[in-house]
Amino acid sequence: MKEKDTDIQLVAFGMIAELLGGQEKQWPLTRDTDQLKAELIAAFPELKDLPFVVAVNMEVVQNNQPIAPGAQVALLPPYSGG
Amino acid sequence: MKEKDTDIQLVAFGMIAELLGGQEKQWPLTRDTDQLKAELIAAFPELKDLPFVVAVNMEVVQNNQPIAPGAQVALLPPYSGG
Amino acid sequence: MSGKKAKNIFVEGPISAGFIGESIAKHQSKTDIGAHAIFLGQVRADEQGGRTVSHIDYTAYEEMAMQKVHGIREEAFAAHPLTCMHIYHSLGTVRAGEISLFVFVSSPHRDAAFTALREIVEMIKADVPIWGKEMFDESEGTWKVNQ
Amino acid sequence: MSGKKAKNIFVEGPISAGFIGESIAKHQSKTDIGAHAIFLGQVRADEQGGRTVSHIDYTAYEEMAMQKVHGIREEAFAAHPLTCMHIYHSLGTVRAGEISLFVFVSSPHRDAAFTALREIVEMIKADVPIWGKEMFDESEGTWKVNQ
Repeated sequence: MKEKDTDIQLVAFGMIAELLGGQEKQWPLTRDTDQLKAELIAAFPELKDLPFVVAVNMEVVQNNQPIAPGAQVALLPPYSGG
Repeated sequence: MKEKDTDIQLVAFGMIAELLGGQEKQWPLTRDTDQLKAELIAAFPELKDLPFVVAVNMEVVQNNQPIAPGAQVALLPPYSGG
Repeated sequence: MSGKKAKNIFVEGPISAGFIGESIAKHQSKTDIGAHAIFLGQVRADEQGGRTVSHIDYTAYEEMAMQKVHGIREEAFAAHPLTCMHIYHSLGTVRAGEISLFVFVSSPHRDAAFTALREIVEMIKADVPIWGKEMFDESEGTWKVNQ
Repeated sequence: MSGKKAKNIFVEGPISAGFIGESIAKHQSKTDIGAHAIFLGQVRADEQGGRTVSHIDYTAYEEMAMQKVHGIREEAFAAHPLTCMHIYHSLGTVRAGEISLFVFVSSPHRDAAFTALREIVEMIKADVPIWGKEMFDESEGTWKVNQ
């Protein structure tokens, strides 16, 4: 699935997946989650108004966190299971 | 079922029914529940050591209560449904 | 006696898993329900002095029990926004591993269902005149007491 | 990813009443159980701006969801004396009146079952990455948000 080891695997769910036009995307490696968010908002301006959290390798990021090459980074809108 | 209107219908359950030798009994009318308890203990001395409450016409008696002719008086050991 | 119409809650013998499943299925037409909460009391094979409980024999002061359950229902519906409530209890023999109590509460949202379910079960244990005698495979038994 | 063995909780489509009944029946051999507590989440036909929800389409971040549920299981077993616990959630289409969440907790005595059930359901709602899109008979839908 990975095209380059220096990419990150971006996965999006719910309304974020709809906005990004798909659940999975390759994205060029960025330094940390704050920088990634800035890049995503630049590419998809509507993201600014949508509530979501970022998870790196399935752990939700509280503040900012570095991103390693090949990491799986998920964009998670508010949960609504149950 | 009633033999005389001046009797009370005594119903007993659980271990009290076993002690009295049956679930239903006619009993001569007595003034109140305290007197009834004294009469029952005189007739069945083991009752003294068994925990039970008295209900008159399906209402549990808190202290002492008069008994009207024809009343249904129940002897209820601790509940254990469920 | 007091003119209340009290529904029969008693089932002869154990309450089957199939009956519970059917009861759940019947609620699919009630599309305002968002949450069901269910309690099932099951007979335990407790050990007592080296003997193991094989079954419980249940008896009840049926008329008073149904009146008490009617009061519990009214109280729960007054206190919580419930859509429906079903209560069943066994009479007679229920073997270890079988179900003797089935309480089923439904509401639009989960909070009411959780809170009502627990309150109802506690009230049934405390206020409804039902007795269970724990039996061993030998004939003797001992009377349970609710905690 | 972290080496944990996480059990699959997902069911394609609704959870049937028959499946729930069978799940209850399987516990009759566990004669140390005295109390079962069950929560069922059912899809409501809510009205929104004059339109009525006909079904919910569920999606999940499955691998993370299973890890989260595994953590919830371990926490509940550590905190309460439980005999067993089963959790199922739907993926895909679940119509109004059908069941999308089934949580089943069993213990020797009722307190642990009640308390654990409620804690587990709250943790599932708060921490497990599952999304439901409420759909109308027309094609458009709106994303639910847990409260």
